Amino acid sequence: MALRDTHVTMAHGGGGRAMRDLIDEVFTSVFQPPGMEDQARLMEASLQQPGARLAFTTDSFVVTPLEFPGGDIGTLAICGTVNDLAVGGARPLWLSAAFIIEEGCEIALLRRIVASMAAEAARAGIRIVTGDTKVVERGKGDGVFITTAGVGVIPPGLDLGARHIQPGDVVIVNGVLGDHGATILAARGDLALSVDLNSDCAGLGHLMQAALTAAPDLRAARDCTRGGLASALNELAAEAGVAIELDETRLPLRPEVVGLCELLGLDPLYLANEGRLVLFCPPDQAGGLVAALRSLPHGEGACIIGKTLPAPAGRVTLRTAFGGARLVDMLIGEQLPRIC
Amino acid sequence: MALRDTHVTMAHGGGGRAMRDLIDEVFTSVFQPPGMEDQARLMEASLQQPGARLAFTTDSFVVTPLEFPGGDIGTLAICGTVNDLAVGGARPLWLSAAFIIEEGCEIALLRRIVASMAAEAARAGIRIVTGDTKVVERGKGDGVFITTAGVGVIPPGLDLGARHIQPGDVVIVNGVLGDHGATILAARGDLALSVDLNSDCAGLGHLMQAALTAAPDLRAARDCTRGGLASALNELAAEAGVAIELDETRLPLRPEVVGLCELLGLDPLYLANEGRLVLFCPPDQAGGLVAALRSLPHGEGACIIGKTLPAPAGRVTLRTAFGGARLVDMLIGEQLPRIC
Amino acid sequence: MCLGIPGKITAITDAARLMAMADVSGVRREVNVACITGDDPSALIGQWALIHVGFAMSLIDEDEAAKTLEALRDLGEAQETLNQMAASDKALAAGVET
Amino acid sequence: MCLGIPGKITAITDAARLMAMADVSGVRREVNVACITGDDPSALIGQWALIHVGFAMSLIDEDEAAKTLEALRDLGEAQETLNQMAASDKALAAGVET
Amino acid sequence: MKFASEFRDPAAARALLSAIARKADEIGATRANPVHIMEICGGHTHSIFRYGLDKLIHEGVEFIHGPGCPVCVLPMARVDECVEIAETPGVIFTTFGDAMRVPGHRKSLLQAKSGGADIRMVYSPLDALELARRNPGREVVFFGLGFETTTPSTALSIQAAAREGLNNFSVFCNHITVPEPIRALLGDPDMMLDGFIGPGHVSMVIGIHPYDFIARDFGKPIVVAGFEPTDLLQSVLMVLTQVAEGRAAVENQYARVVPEHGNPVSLAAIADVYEARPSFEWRGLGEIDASGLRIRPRYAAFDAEEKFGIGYATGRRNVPEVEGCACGAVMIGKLKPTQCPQFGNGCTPEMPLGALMVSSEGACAAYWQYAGAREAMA
Amino acid sequence: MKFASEFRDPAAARALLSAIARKADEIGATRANPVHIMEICGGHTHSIFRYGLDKLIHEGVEFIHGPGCPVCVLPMARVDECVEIAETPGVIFTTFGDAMRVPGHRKSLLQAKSGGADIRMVYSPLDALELARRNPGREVVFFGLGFETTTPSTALSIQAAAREGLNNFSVFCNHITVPEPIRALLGDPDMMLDGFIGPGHVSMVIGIHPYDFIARDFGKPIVVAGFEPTDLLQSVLMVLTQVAEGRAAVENQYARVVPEHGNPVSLAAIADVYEARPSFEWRGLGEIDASGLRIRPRYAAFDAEEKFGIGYATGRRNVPEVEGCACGAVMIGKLKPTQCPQFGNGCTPEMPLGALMVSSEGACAAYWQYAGAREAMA
Ligand code: SF4
Ligand code: SF4
Ligand SMILES: [Mg+2]
Ligand SMILES: [Mg+2]
Ligand SMILES: [Mg+2]
Ligand SMILES: [Mg+2]
Ligand SMILES: [Mg+2]
Ligand SMILES: [Mg+2]
Ligand SMILES: [Mg+2]
Ligand SMILES: [Mg+2]
Ligand SMILES: [Mg+2]
Ligand SMILES: [Mg+2]
Repeated sequence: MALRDTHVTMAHGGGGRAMRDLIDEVFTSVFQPPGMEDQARLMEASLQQPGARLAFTTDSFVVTPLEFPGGDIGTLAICGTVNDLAVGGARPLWLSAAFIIEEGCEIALLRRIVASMAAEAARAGIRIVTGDTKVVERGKGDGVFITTAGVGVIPPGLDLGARHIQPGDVVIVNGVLGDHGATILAARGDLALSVDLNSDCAGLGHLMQAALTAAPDLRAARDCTRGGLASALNELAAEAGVAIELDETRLPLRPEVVGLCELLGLDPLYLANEGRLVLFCPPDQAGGLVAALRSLPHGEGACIIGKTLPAPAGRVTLRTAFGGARLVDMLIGEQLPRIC
Repeated sequence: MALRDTHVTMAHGGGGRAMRDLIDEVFTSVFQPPGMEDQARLMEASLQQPGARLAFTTDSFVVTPLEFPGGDIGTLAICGTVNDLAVGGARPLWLSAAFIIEEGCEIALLRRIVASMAAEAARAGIRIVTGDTKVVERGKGDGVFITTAGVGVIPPGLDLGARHIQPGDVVIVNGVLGDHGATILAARGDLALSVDLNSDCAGLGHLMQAALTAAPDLRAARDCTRGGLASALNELAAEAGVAIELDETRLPLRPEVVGLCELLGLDPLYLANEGRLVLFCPPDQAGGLVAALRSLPHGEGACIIGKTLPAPAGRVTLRTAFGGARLVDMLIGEQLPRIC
Repeated sequence: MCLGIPGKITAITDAARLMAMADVSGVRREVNVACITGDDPSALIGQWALIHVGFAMSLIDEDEAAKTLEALRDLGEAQETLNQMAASDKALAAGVET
Repeated sequence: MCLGIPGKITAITDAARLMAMADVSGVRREVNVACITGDDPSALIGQWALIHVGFAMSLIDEDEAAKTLEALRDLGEAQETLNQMAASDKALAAGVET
Repeated sequence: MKFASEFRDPAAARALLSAIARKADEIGATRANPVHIMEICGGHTHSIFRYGLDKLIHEGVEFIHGPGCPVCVLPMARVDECVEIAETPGVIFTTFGDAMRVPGHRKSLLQAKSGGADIRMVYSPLDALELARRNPGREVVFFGLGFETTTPSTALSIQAAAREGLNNFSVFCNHITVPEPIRALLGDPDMMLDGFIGPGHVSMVIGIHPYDFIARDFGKPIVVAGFEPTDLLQSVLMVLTQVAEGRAAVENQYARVVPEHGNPVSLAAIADVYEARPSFEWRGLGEIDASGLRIRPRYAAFDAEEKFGIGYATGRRNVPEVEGCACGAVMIGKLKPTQCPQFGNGCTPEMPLGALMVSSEGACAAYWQYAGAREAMA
Repeated sequence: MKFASEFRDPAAARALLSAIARKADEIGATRANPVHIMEICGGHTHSIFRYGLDKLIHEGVEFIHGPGCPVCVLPMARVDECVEIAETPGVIFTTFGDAMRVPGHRKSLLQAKSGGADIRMVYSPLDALELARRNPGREVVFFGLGFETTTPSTALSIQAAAREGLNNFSVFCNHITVPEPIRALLGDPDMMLDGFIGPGHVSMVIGIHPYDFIARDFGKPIVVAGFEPTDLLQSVLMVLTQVAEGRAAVENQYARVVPEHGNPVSLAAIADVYEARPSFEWRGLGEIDASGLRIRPRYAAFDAEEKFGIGYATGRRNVPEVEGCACGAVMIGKLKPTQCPQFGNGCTPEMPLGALMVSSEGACAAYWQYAGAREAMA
């Protein structure tokens, strides 16, 4: 009501009434009822259990375009942090959300983004309990950047982590790879490509809960975001001191993603995902784990993609369809479309 | 060693090895040893005490220039969040730090900023336990933005907040007002003004601890950042349902700040501070509180600046030197330099 | 060098400028078809071409493709025979009936 | 309108362009002194001027300032006398010695 | 702060307030039947509210807030023109901060900036000149706004640009002059003013004699005043003294800054660069003869009106003001801000309808910010 | 993916590998005394490593990675020129992604972009053309890089720009041709090649006969090959068969795409727009006669070399390559990448010293990424 502007101006970041109106109407009205103080005050019984641990993580979200098939920056900002909590075995509890808004940003767009965040938070069963907004001059931002931090609770006795990975473990993903990266590449429009793909962006807390039940000896999980599956596996292999061998014939890829990669000379293993987990468990629990994932939303495409080997530590290879092997290194810099 | 670039390129944000090198060398090397996972796992005995509460807050920091007399964006990012925790009575424990870096940003600058953060965190006795970096294209950022989130613990039984403010309470600040805002205005250079001022940027957890001891019935405290003292008081008066009356003759202002305001037609009550608290306590504890603050760094200039009145609720006024009164409203939009 | 990929021409988008829509596994991109257009651009619809940097550079000759595949199949069969022969040689050498 | 503030000229920074440094309570800004410069710009150093939008618009006449202040002081004293008179009138009316 | 804090002395202010009260009683001024004194200048309006003088002064003295805020009297059409120039590709549009929030019909400069126009706040036209030197490929336009106080600064800047041969600097001239609207006000039969507080910084440039007509032709006292609280109170006392004595003269309270005949260098620069327009439109006052300035043809190369074909002389001067806005009546003192039906409803400083709510010198904004806002709304 | 996945069939690949092994044994090729087959094209190098063919193939067959990556053979001086053009105010510099990371002496295009130059990656010169249409106030330069495969696309784009009368589009032409460097290699007395895999997509444009001299004059087999794994293996088998039979001919494995005489439209466009430079410098190979193309005078309006006075013809062609860099020796197959003293030390894909480490088609990058990197460092 007080907010009659259609676009954000520097006034909305000045710390005064215009900012208050923007926050009240666009932000706190959709998020959890704000406390009177600039800090949330919280407690959860599970956090006070002996042996429980607090998990804490943060990510900034920057994406062009801000809205894309399958989601928007708001969905990403919730899912990304929820997933970073979940893959460590934590039950996500509370999120903070800080917005850096570029002067000129459409307020209707902000409302849509915030609505996405509220919806995604509800799906994930978490609360956004504190936040912030800043406005930067035009040309010093990119519409809106969102930084979320998340707090969760790891139950007593649970300890997931790369260092628990053993040689012989099975490597599992929850679905097709690279949809998010391919969707964003096409949605950006500067390559003039169109493709019927949606981002895989999703909160995966429910999959992690199911995985912990189905595979009691689950070693570790990681969400494969920037840098794709390849970068996540390289980090895990290095941390775990094992080798990882992927089986090319098992990698789940949509034909459109393969097509886009062939056209631009990209490797789908390096495309970003925003709703993909890679999980490690002992071979005897792998079948149950895959089955459990497949029974849940965002887990329908779960499958085994490889295994770990004792050595050489830190090395990730791909066994090709006719028995060749190649190194799957970390992404070097950005993936640039390759033409010649 | 691996990082031979002098400036950030898009490659440093791609999720691959260049990013890993940047993070390893510039970020995690100075912060607390990173966990192997993308989440910190933490616990503190004080958090598991019955009745203890967790405090959680976040802020994004955007400032031009990134380095200024008395601090840099890194100092701000630590102090701002530490202070937001402290003013609620929380003991700050852990911080997250997420960086949005503009392509072309000098890596030496990043190192200086990160060093400031590490130093400021050490001073505040907190740990930076998790973080993130993103790189955005040139012209879509402004050097670097930092978002910190903070987790602290509020001891059992402690409950500071605006709603505890009573009519008749005394309003206290810990030092001169507006130094930060005036310093930044001059440092920006576009008004071609020079002045020997330093930002007041400081972590104030120690002052809050002292205040809680000296004034057991401390009602509330707030840090006066964007929008200045005036905006903080307006929010507090509205939340508390009291009126606040300031005494113009008691407002602590440096001559340089007054001069800058006279020159540009600004009101120092609306200038930003980054190391200034406003505190509310009963009159009989005010003397002790001021004395306690004055004995500590960043509290030397503490003084009483006004009092609360029963009505009209939400109204802040300033009594002038010769008995006139004027309304001190919230800042409207940005403060724009006024010439005519 | 010279990354190229087969795509199917699905529509003529601008006959004057010789632009057409190509489909590569569901990825659509407008490409220039000057190099493969005869008298009637619309005859291209349904045909496959090698796509390089936004240009359809060469029509794919389906007969030639089939011939190459056939050669591979023949080789595979020959190989199979050779393998069986090798196996029976080994078996013979080991004194076991094949 | 026309926000103006007294500043002290502390240095001539560019005699050709008639630019000088002005100091307002420790805030320094280069200002144009065309409006207040006589034959010798350096004579301005140490003088006070009214600064408006980066221009020194008028020299401040210290004598006139003193005169105005004196008038205020006189008025204050007169007021004091009047107050005392009023007080003694009241006291008299109340039958109390002043 | 020398030459400023001395004139904020509480004891002196109290003495002045007592003296004013006595003088007002002497005249027989009461709340019901007050002496009306117009402070012409928005700077004075600002000081009155900043120091709470309206509440401290004898109830028989009523301040009428005059048209002396250059931002407030700017018609919307001028803002629209600014936006149009600012949105021209390649332009860097520079302005004082005051003008940023003034609403045009489509948008304010602040909104144009958020939409991508390169609009920069500067402290001085010299800063605009410097931008022009540093950006030879861009056209730097300075929004020349203000009364005689400010006019010399843009005149001297244009002269400097001409000397340097800068070809990418121009001024969008909307300078106006004080005496003409006062003459217009005094000619209004509804007007019931008993005296004037004259704008000290205008007289610093033009001296005090341009106001002679006020005393001579209309028989009203006018005291040219400084901006500190005791300056203002002393000037009120001087006006009341003239009223009490049945005199009408032009007096100078601000002699420390205001020379009787103004500043010759400034006057020469104005005369060299500018000439009077036949007439100029004032928000709330309408067209007033010879009340606006334009750049002389000899400086046409620095005239944004010429360069862009946009501006007062280009024929697009009739944009109606917002409906229900009482700015005009408030500007001439016929209504108090709180009597405007829009005050606090359709019109607030965050989303101003009229310009009087935008500039912190505008009567409505001053009321809102320093005094009556919440009472008015309560 | 039709016409692609069929040629990735594992059973067929296994059959080919067995046949190759038999043929190699027949020839008497061993690890110590291998058949040296140069795959000229970087795309083939890429496929070899991507599918691990180097490890699967009989140890008597050794791949020599040829000079067929246009990014890898680009001298540093050309990159410096690109940076210089890209940093010119007003320019939008467009390029394929491949060229972004190639180091120049001062910086790469990626670094120039991070420093503020407006450099944009495009998928096609058509996209650069479109940028020119949409930004009439900016000069859009396209970095024309590549062999005969790519040359028609820039030729057709220049023709289109000429038809439309676009005056803000130009191509910085560094196109090169395949046959000339092969002739140069074959003339090198150190060279011990037994046969060639010919670049299929180049022949799609120029046909197979430009390679006749290889068989006729130098007595070496050459098989023009597709890029799928069975294409490559089949071509190797065809080369070995020629060797075994003592023949030397130009054969076409890739007949589904490569017409014997190439593509007439492409050839006509090239001939219309480009002409051979007298000579052109290749990284690692030095100057080679008639191996580079330039824009004909009739299209000078679209020639960035003309517009900016920067480029091959402007006399600044002698910038020494980095010291200790063995790119030249690796390029002609004299050294394996891992034998370069810089490999993995001074030179890694994150911070490449030589161009062979930059393009994913470069032999060093391919080694690093797909095969030998960690072994080499261990
Ligand atoms: S309240 Fe607004 S519309 Fe009414 S007079 Fe004041 S500025 Fe004009
Ligand atoms: S390792 Fe680097 S320097 Fe050595 S040959 Fe390869 S690219 Fe050139
Ligand atoms: Mg994280
Ligand atoms: Mg993450
Ligand atoms: Mg993660
Ligand atoms: Mg905040
Ligand atoms: Mg932008
Ligand atoms: Mg906060
Ligand atoms: Mg804060
Ligand atoms: Mg705060
Ligand atoms: Mg992260
Ligand atoms: Mg920038």
